[in-house]
Amino acid sequence: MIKISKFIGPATLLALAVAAATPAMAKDYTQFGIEKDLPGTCSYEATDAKDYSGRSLNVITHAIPVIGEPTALHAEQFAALTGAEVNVVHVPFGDLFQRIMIPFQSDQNAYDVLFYASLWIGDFNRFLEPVPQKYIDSTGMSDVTDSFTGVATWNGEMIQYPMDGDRHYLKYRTDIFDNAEVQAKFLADTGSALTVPETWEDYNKVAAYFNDRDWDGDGELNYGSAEVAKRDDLMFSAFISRAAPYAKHPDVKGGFFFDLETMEPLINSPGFVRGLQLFVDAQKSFPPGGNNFGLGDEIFSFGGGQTLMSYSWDDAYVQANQKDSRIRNMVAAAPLPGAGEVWNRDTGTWDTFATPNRAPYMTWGWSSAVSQMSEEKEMAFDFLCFFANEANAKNDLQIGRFGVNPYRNEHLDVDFWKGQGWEDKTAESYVSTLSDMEESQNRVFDLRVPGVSQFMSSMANGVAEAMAGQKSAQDALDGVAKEWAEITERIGKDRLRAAYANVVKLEDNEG
Amino acid sequence: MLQIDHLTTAKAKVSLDNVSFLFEAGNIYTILGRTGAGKTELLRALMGLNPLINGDIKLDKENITKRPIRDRNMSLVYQQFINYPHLSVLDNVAFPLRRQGKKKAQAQALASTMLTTVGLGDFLHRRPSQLSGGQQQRVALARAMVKQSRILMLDEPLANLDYKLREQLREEFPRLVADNQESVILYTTTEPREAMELGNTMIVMHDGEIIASGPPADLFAHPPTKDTASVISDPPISFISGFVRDQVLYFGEGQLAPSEGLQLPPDGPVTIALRPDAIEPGGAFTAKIGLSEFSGSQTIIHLDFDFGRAIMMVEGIETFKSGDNLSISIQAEQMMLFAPDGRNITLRDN
Amino acid sequence: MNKFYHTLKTLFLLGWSIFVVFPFLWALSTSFKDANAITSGATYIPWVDFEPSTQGWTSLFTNGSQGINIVGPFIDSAAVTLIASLVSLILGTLAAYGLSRFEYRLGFVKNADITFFFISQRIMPPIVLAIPFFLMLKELGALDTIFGLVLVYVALLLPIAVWVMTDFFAGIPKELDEMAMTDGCSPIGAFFRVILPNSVPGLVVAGMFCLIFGWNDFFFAFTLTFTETQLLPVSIVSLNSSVTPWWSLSAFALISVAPLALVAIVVERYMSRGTMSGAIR
Amino acid sequence: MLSSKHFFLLPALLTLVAIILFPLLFTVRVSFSSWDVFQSGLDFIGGSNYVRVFADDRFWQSLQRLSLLSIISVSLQYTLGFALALAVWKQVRGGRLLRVLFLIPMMTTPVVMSVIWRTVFHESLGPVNDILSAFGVGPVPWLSSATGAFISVLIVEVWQWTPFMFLLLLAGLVSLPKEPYLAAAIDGAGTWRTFWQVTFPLMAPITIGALIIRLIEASKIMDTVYVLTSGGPGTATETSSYYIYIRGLRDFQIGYSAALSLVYLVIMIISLTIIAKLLLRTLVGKDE
Amino acid sequence: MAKIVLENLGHSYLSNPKGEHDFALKPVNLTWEDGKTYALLGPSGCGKTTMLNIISGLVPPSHGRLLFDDQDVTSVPTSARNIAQVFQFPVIYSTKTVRQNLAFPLECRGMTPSKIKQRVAEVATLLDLDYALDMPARKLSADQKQLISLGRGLVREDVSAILLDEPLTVIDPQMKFMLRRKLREINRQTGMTMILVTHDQSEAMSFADEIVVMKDGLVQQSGTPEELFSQPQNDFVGYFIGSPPMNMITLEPNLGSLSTEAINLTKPLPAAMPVGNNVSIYQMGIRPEHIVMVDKESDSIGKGTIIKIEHLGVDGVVTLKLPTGVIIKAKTRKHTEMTLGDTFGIRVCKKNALLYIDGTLSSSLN
Repeated sequence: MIKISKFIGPATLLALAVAAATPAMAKDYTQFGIEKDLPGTCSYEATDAKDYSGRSLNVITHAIPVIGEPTALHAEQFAALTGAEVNVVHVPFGDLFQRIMIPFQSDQNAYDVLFYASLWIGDFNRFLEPVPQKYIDSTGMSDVTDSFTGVATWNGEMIQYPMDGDRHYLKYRTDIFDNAEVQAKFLADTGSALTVPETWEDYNKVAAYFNDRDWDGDGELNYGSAEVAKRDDLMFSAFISRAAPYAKHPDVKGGFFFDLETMEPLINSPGFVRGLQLFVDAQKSFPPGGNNFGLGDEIFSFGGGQTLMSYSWDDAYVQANQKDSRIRNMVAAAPLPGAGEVWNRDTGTWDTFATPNRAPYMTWGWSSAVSQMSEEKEMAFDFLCFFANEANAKNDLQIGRFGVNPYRNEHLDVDFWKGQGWEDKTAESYVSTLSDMEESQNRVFDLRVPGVSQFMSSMANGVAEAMAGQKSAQDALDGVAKEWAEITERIGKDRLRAAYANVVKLEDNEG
Repeated sequence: MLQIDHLTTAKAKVSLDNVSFLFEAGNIYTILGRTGAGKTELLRALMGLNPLINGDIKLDKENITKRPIRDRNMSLVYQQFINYPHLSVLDNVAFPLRRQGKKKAQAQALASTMLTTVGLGDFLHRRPSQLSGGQQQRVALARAMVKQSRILMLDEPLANLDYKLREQLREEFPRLVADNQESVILYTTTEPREAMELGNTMIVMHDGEIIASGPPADLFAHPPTKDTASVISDPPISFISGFVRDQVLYFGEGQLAPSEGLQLPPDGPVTIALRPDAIEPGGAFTAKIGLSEFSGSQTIIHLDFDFGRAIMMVEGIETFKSGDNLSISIQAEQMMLFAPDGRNITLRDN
Repeated sequence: MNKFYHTLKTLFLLGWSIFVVFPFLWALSTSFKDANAITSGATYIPWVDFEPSTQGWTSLFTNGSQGINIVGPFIDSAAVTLIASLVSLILGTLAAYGLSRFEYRLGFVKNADITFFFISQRIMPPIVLAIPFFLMLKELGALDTIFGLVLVYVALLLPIAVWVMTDFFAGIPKELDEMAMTDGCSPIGAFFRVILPNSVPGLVVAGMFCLIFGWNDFFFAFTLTFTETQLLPVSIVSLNSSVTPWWSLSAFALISVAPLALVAIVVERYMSRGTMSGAIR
Repeated sequence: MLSSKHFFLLPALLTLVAIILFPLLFTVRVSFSSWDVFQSGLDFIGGSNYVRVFADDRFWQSLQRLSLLSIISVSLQYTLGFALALAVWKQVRGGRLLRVLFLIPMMTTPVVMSVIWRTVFHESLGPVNDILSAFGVGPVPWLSSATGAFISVLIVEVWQWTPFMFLLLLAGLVSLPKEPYLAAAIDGAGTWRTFWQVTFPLMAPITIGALIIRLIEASKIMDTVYVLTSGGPGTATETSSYYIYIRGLRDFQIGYSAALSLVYLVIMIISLTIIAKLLLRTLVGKDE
Repeated sequence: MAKIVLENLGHSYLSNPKGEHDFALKPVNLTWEDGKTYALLGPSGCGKTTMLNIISGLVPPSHGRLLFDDQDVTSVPTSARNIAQVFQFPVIYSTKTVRQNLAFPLECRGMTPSKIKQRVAEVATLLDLDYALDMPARKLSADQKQLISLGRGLVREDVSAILLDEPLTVIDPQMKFMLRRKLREINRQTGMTMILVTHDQSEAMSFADEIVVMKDGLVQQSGTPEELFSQPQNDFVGYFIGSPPMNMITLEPNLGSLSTEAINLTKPLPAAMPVGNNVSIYQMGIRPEHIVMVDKESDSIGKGTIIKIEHLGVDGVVTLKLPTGVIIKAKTRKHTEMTLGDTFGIRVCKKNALLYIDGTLSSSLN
């Protein structure tokens, strides 16, 4: 019911009226909250020139604020610039899939524009409109990094409109790790030096050491690790991050979750089991209630200064570095911990690595698309193009709660982040961590196949059972593998293989 | 004239079983019977409230068995004081007139007159809940009578009232229904005194059947069956088992030869019915006094004989001591005999 | 009443009152917090424990990007709830009256079975119905409309109205309607002229239950709408993002509870008069 | 009479049938199809969804959990609601205010209040553990341990729905006759005996109605679990409807979830009927 | 068992009663002896229920004291008063059997099981309920349920009095008769004081050794049934006791005596005439039962024509119209032999014609 064009506050309305009435002076768009309009295919100026009055656009997006808030903001701007009516509905993550899927499956043209998690491409691809060439050629699109162009592509065709970049990486507190006193004490207590964890074993050890102590001296207890562990939240992503280095052997090709040839699930292979075991062990370093943390809790916990380390999306990092944050510039980024031993399924052995094996998880992020059923496809793509224009993207990156993260090459610029008030280490470690992931040859991608929710929900359930102590790690994952086989059976191996090949191509760096 | 033929209702705890009767206009019929005898069911069946599985109802020769309730031209007063809680007393009584299509003013004028007749002229604008029980029942009565319907039925209308109020309304009753000369009035009650006092014709019901009917005095004097006799008197008639052999009536150790007042049936078992006035103090029989109690000017004495219990009623207030023995006589003229099948087999000379 | 018992009772009432009020007080306090006030552990009293902020409240009346505007959803919610409650109440009252006064028979199906059929609708978990309802409303072109939601809510609320009113009518002596019929009303007339005017307590209770269950439904409001029609519970979950704005949620919760708190006052009034006896059984 | 009796029943009956019949029949049809996220439409796969239901341990466990949860929560609601109703039945100072107050939770939207409760139970940032720690207790793993999560869900359910019981029972209490109480006092019965011998039997019909209605509603518990624990930790608070929800709308296995729903529906109707009969027999002593 | 004394006992539901009419029960002194039967009789709203509630302890009286065996129990709670009560509508413990119902008061008092068993057996025999002991109490008929209520009082050996609050209302007339007798027998056998509240004068007369007639919160007269019948203290008692009510014939002061043209019967004029304008009303009260109808030719104090005959069974009520238009009622057993329009002579024994001045029995002049 958020009808932007109808419920606009009087003041804004006046400002917009002035803006619309005086196109000659319209080079200044600062009343929209941006620093300045940046040139580009879908710049404010370019969009301003379009007239969609009397037409309307239905948009479904995530709940406020993550993605939901920028959607609403840009919808409001787009409406003001073009005269269109833009209706935005905000849906919590857990229900976003079905809210999009039900109309799709019942041929109901409910939404023109969709914002959703990129991994659902396997299910949605049949219902999405390919991005027209003129938008692929747009200034914004050409600068999108290869990873995220890849994520948006299905069978060689771009059907998602990239507007966010996501990956998991490690976040830690520099005021502890770089503190000489703490380092000395750690050495004395454990016999090893305090370094940023290189492996998940290290991570657990450091987390355990710093758990349940008031190491920042604010009178409240602090904890070791904040992780997303709530079953139906995004816990499956956390698990993949943890398991990837043990299960993704740089020399083994042909599938991470499945063996692409046989389509046998690999989810209960020793690599995954090791990852799960470490996840289970890590629970003792969680804050109280930590094993029921959703992403929001994790952000509050690490971003609020409660915990020493965390890994997942950028949100907590940005939150920690907000202007009013108590721990601003006391955090740094690093690649996800790796593994000293990696399971090699070709040989059936554990291979030892001198330099820990890293397997960066290019986890799903937000993406957008236009429905095939839409009767306003042109306006829909214009809106997405406007949403992701240079000025908006830069603006959105700066606001932590928006959940928009670097996905263009120009975003990976230390100076830009320093310009936001980030200090050297905070900005540099961030940019280098992100850039390095782009370079990696051992990346892991989401299982972007039809029925991905079923696979992930089954996996999350198994992981949750192990975490809750209901089953051992091996038993839990055996159960998951069995269910995966059943799901595979229902979907059909060939159909699944065809979809999974898209993912394997990216992982094996053939894309 | 209301004629009912073979009325039968579906089997239930209490149901009508093949009831036929002819009711004449201008008469008051009191229907006497115990709780569960079928009195209420009969009224409800006439009204159309209880479905019939057999039988016909004819009003002035016209068969109205299937006619909707609202067109039956009957009214019914319930035992519970039921009025429309949401309407004033005046509107309560005007309600049926309004349904007949009368204008509001006219209906209210008629209602107001009727309410004055029943003595509620000062309470027109109260709600029924603000009245006493007796007054509420007067409202119900007024509402039933104001329609001047062909059949006016009253289902134990006084049962829930105070004793003296009951007495007073009974006294007033003939005057209250004086306007309904053309109607058949049916009045049910469990009290024999009330039934005898109010009705021209008394009908006795038992187990869903009409077992006797006639002028109250005749029925009282000659109840045709034992079931009738058992409900028709207050204080109740006492029953004693006995038998006749060789023209002598034996009961316990007592025996009685036929006399002027009473002839005896052929040999066989009989039930002897003793009215409260059939026993008098002084005489050949000996009884133990179980209890004596006053009732107004009379004294009711519960007697224990060797052959059973009986009740004697003597005029005046006299004190008898419980446990004492008393010699009494039994008046053959007041005695009745019933056959084992319940038939009245009393034979008298006159 | 001995002293021990009295003390026990007072403590129990006190304890329960605190339990009842606690989440509201917490929400009230939280609605004036900001991120810093929340992440630093539990705080309670503004100015003492934390610096109050009004962003939770202002966001409810601001548009678009800065928050969610609850005025529209509030009106939609009220419209759907009121219309559906009214329709359910009318249909339910008629049916309940019929079930309490007449005998129905359809093969082996009797009154009790029909009543059970009505009430059994509540046993159905909403998930069962989500997709079929979606398809049905799609065929009717009623998706994302107030009409469509009213239709679904009627199915949801009708059993409640039937349940309450059947019990209520069972408490009204059937002699009352019989009397009306002998006084010249048709069965339908008897219902409207006599029974209905005397059913206000039952209607109030049934109406109240309909309002509560209608107002508070989340699932169908969520599944069967897109953008045009949006109900209050749905707009609150649109705040349930991965970063939850506790302050807006709290303010929102307090606002959405307010209208039904008024209902509580009405209900209490009827209850203490004892007029509800028979209305609930 | 024939037509008017239908005038009353038919509008509601037909409306309900019209609204509910299609969804119901459709669900039956769908349950024989393999409608899934990757395959929309009604093919026919026989009873294989049902075969799967009977082998689905997670479903049967969720049903057990649901029984446990709804029986415990409804019993608690009944006991507490009755106690509260008894406590404010007779004159109490501020009685009216208390009555209004006690009613309010049932007026609130479960999904909204669950969000608030989630913040209340937040183990490090919420007030409950903070207050408990002042007494040296805790931190209690409200949402992160199986028992804790179960208890949290119980607490929220009790908070939300005890008022419903309170309302029904208090309305019943105020309409009770006085004489039996006087008789009990004369017989020398104390508070406890009076309750069990007088109040409780007199309230039996209301008790049955209230318990059944609450059991029906409680068995659908969904919003609370959804917001509070998402069925976790592990599957500790996963109830049947939540499980069906996951299968149906998260996994989008429409065909399978339809089969689950119908099996669930049949089980619920049968067990509620049995419970109702049992209650009727034990509380009212009706033989049928 | 106890003597019950009402000492200046009165009650007003108002906190600060201003006058007489504010009292639901006007202060009264009464003494009830142990072991007798009493009835509180009056129309609804007369205060009889208030009095009963005061005795049972449900209502604390605003004035006066209540003594059980000279002990002040005014503020003793119901449970400690050792009374038993039977209510208008049967009160039973519906979940219990008859046996458990009867045992309940003893269980509450912590009596030993063997003693309970013995008492229950005794009482069941007394009430003829042996056969029903193991039946669920709720399945019994209304009159049996009333017996159970009574039995719960009887099992206790410490009962001071059994209060009966219109216990026969819901009972069929025929059963009423039996139950009433049962109550009397129990009173005789156990010697328990019983107090019956009723609006039915015949019930009160037949049940009670002594009746308290009440109206508007005021005790009108208290005495034996015989006294109430033959010497009603005022016109209300004359009206309320007896059916049909007492005939009241207005008398005029005439030549030093009070007389009427209707019948030939006079009463002496009271010595002290009322002062001022207050003209007193003089009436002669004659019970219908005391009017003897004789042949119109015989010696009589007046003649009347029959205008109505009510047939009540054994006896009947005959309404006579005297030549002056005064209407009187007579009760007779010969009604069946009479017809409307017949003229009869009337005789009344002088002692049965009572003088009432302003509605109050003038005891000195009768």
